[in-house]
Amino acid sequence: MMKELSQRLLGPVTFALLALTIWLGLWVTPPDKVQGNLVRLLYVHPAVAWVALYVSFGTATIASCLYLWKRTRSWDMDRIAHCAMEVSVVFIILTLITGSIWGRPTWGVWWAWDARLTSTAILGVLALGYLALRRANDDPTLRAKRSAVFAIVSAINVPIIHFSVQWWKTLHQGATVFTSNRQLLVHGSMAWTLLISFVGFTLLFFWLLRARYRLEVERDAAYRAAFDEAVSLRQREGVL
Amino acid sequence: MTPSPVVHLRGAVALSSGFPLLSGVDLDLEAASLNVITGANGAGKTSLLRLLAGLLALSSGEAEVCGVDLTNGDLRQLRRRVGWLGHEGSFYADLTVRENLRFCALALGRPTDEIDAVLARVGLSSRVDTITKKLSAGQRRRLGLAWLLLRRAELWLLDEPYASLDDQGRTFFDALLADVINAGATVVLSAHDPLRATTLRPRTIGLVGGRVREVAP
Amino acid sequence: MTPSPVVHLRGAVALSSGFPLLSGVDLDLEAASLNVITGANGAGKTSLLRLLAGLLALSSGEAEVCGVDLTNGDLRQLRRRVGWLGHEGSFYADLTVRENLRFCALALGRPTDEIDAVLARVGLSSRVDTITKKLSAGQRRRLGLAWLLLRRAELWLLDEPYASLDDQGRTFFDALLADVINAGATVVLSAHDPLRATTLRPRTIGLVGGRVREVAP
Amino acid sequence: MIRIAWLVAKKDLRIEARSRVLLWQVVPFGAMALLLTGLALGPAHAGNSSAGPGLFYLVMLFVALLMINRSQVLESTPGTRASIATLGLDPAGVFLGKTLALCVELWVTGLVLLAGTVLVLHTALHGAFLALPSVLVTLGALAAAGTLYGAMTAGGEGAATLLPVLCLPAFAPLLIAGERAFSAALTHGGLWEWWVIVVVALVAYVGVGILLYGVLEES
Amino acid sequence: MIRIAWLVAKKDLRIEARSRVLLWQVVPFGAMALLLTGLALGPAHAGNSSAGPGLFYLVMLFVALLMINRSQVLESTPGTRASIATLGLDPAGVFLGKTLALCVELWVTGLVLLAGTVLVLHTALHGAFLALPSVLVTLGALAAAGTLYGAMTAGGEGAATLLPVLCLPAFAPLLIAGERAFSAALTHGGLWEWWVIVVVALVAYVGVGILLYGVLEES
Ligand code: HEM
Ligand SMILES: Nc1ncnc2c1ncn2[C@@H]1O[C@H](COP(=O)(O)OP(=O)(O)OP(=O)(O)O)[C@@H](O)[C@H]1O
Ligand SMILES: Nc1ncnc2c1ncn2[C@@H]1O[C@H](COP(=O)(O)OP(=O)(O)OP(=O)(O)O)[C@@H](O)[C@H]1O
Ligand SMILES: [Mg+2]
Ligand SMILES: [Mg+2]
Repeated sequence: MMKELSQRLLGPVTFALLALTIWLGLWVTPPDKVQGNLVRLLYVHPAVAWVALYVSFGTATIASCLYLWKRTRSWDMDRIAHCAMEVSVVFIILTLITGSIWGRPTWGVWWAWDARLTSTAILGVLALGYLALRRANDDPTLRAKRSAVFAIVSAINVPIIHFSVQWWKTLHQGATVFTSNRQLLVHGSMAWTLLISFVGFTLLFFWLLRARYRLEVERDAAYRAAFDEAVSLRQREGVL
Repeated sequence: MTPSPVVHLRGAVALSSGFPLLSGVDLDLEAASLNVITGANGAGKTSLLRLLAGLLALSSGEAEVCGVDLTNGDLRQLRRRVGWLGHEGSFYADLTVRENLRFCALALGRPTDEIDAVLARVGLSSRVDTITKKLSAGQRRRLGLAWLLLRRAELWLLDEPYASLDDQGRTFFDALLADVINAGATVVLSAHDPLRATTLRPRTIGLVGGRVREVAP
Repeated sequence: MTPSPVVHLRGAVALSSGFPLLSGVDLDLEAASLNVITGANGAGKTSLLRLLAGLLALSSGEAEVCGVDLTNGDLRQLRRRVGWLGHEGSFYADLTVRENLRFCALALGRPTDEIDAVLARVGLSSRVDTITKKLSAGQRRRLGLAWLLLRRAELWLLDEPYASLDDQGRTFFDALLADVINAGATVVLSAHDPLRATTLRPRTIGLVGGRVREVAP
Repeated sequence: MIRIAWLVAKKDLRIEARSRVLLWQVVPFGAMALLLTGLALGPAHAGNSSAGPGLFYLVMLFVALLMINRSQVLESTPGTRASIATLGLDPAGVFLGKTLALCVELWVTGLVLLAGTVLVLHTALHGAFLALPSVLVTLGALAAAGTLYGAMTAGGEGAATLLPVLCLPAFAPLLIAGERAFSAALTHGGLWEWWVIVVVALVAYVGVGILLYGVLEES
Repeated sequence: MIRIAWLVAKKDLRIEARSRVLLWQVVPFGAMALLLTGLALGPAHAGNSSAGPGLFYLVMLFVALLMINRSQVLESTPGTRASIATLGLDPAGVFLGKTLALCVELWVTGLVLLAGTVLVLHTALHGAFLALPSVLVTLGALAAAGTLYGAMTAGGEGAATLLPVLCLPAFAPLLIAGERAFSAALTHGGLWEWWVIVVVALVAYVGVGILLYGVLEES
């Protein structure tokens, strides 16, 4: 009952929250002293990056672990890992795009040799590599196992990205949102908008994941039908 | 209670990029028996052998080989008990004949001093230090036999073992088969010709379209 | 003057990294004849066929094949007149069966509309669009036959053509051989079994240690 | 000759299209290599836009090595070599065909990487546009040279590792000329000398290939 | 496990020693690549000794890719795969053995290239000497990671090109850390943070390999 309700509500709530973010971000919150109206990207970029790194890549990694662990092994886990990774690619690309858009006016360039930027791009290529690896193997079990290992090994990059700003001390913004002195940096309506954007984009991820997962389930059903047909065709081979 | 069969398949299906190599195989094989798989080209003989060796994944159905369940058993345990001789030359092409056998013997924890005797038995004494990739087709097949001799597997899976062996090689192989079965191993081989040795009483498994059509006797 | 032989070898020696694969072969083969090379494993059958196809370099001795001198003649001219069927699957493993044959037909300037008929003849109609590397061993051999059919070579060099063909395939192949020889081509093949078709009267060339030991009849 | 060239090129490109290796593997590899090369030099060097052309060609070089290797691997499975040899194809045609296919693949990758250079290494868009023709010609020369060297190493011991050793020194002049032509385009400097070099290299390699490819293939 | 590791390493190194690919092909390739990379950047950048560590690691990276590929090709001819699989070797042992063999090969190449860096790129000899331990550890981590990724792509479609795609991003952090450690050694700066990273990477990759290598091999 609860489950069904939340299923039903996921879409509307997601879009309501995103609409709220847009409204708050564009009309309600004030422009920044230093950055002016550019600060409004604060309600998009960090949230998108958060989803890309932690929510989606994290989901893919956890699902991969659960697949590899014998007691929780199931095709669902493999499927979730695959779908989450695909969505992750989308969010990583969005992070790069929104970051670049922000970078152009603030740093004067679209791209800089900054540790966080580079490591984010690397994560993107890893996610693409994951998809390429899946394509390269057609035995489902082997594919599931290999890509799960790859996802787990790739996840090492996530903390590297997070700490890169501290380790390398370069251009990109240091931790602002998730620090103890957060109150000093963002406050009032900005903090609320930020929070809503995080929740909104996180829900967006789950909404996309669910849509992608359903597609995969449909494909599986089609696959099963094709399987039966192929088997009966094969059985008739040479008998005619 | 009868002893459980070495191979037990029910409705076994195996796919390769969507095509069913095996389309529902039902098969039981007893221990210490000789089994010959026959069938037209493309019927699925090689695929069946690969499935039994744990080299091909099972897509649906049940399969148990040497007591190991193919769906969620320990395939490595199974593979250790299986001797495989494929179409293609096996082993490391850049090692010499002796080095290849040494590697296998050490990997299995067997003594290495049998190697020369085994090579003499399969008639490769004159090629001990030849690089494997330089061997002729039949010599490569003989190296495979030498390896099986060292191996002493429980279940022997041989894909067209007679192909490219010369007459003397075939006679030797027939003798080997008889020995092996007497020693209690199970042999499954694929072949296009009827077996030459009449003293062996093989069971013939006829495949058609990825399924067992008939079993005789 | 008698017509010059298709193959004429005198003291032909061929080396592979210092080892003489062939150690002085003397051989003459006439046009429109069927010749079967026999010999123990490693005797040099495959090497002799490769020499005749211009795929193995002659180290010493004389050799003339289809009127082309192997030491300083135009090997490409020779290769164009030769149909080769090797142990291993040939062709591009990533193309489909039909694409492979199309490639060959176009390369030789032959019409491509025969392809389907040829594939039906060798029994590959149901695998026209399968990627070649997925074919079974026997099907790959059949594809080789299909290619030879398109090829219409003067000199056919076949390395163990019967291996891994099923019964029906062998019968078809025997019929094909008879056709080809009647059409005036010369066939040289290696085999470990005596030929099945008794109507063909092959010449048997026995190799031992890289040399011709006996020719019969 | 042209007919055979066309046939061979179509065959190679079809195999490439089927395996999607270019799309999923070579292009990401190139992009990654570009990033990494930038990184290896540290921000100070890489951010500097003058390094763009050099890095671009460096990466193209490695991509080319991968693709030349692939193009030869297609031909060199034991069975394939023998049966294709007995087709007696016109070697000049085979050379042209393989060059053509390789060239198309290099062009596709080159265009993507050029875009990458503009985005990531701050190379001026306008300059990259001006440099495009020289890039295409250089990559063509690379393809011709690569096919030639590929045939030289085919079938030998450890072909995959021998190839780079032979290719790298041969590619060095091309690389330098291409890089200079690219740099000149960026600074609107005198282009033509470097143009002459790459065009001459292209013509020379294609000429040599047409004449001598047959020699390399025959045993 | 150790026994199998030793057996596998010896086998790989014996094949390597027999084919002499390392001596005649990989090392010359590395030297050549070092020169070319220097060239591609133009004298201004390359002569500058600060580029030395970056270039060294960049070239080692490509060398490593070549060698990882070779190390997997040895195992992946169709017949070999099947017969070796039926030996049921302990996967952790196989992983360790292949890593060890690869590591030895990389070390040999690395030492030669380090000398090359000193000679050609004017990197200070003393600094290079100080950096040696960090180089050895980094190359060890590279070997472990490479073996892992090699097994991941083995036998799949277009393994030879998939490998670099998977490896490059994974190697990037290693590359950076190694480069920084090297640079720090040259400037006598604080080394230890980079040391920590490469040592952690080595331990992590070896650990993951021992645990999960078997998963990659089984179907
Ligand atoms: C292509 C360029 C960019 C990329 C790839 C990028 C990437 C990222 C990533 C991956 C994160 C999440 C880090 C984490 O939570 O651990 C992040 C966060 C953030 N980014 Fe960017 N970024 C880019 C440009 C920019 C620019 C130009 C700015 C503003 C000047 C900016 C401001 C921020 C802020 C404020 C955060 C939140 C930081 C935190 O709370 O930890 N980013 N970015
Ligand atoms: N992707 C595919 N599409 C169509 N058919 C396929 C595909 N993959 C495999 N096959 C078919 O599956 C069968 C594999 O059979 P297998 O190799 O087991 O035959 P076999 O009985 O060993 O034959 P042979 O006697 O020729 O060795 C072949 O008929 C092959 O054509
Ligand atoms: N470098 C080498 N050192 C020693 N022997 C070699 C070397 N290279 C090839 N040989 C031998 O040369 C012979 C090649 O023979 P070939 O392949 O022609 O035999 P074949 O008659 O076709 O045998 P089969 O019946 O097994 O196919 C083999 O005996 C092989 O061992
Ligand atoms: Mg078979
Ligand atoms: Mg032979």
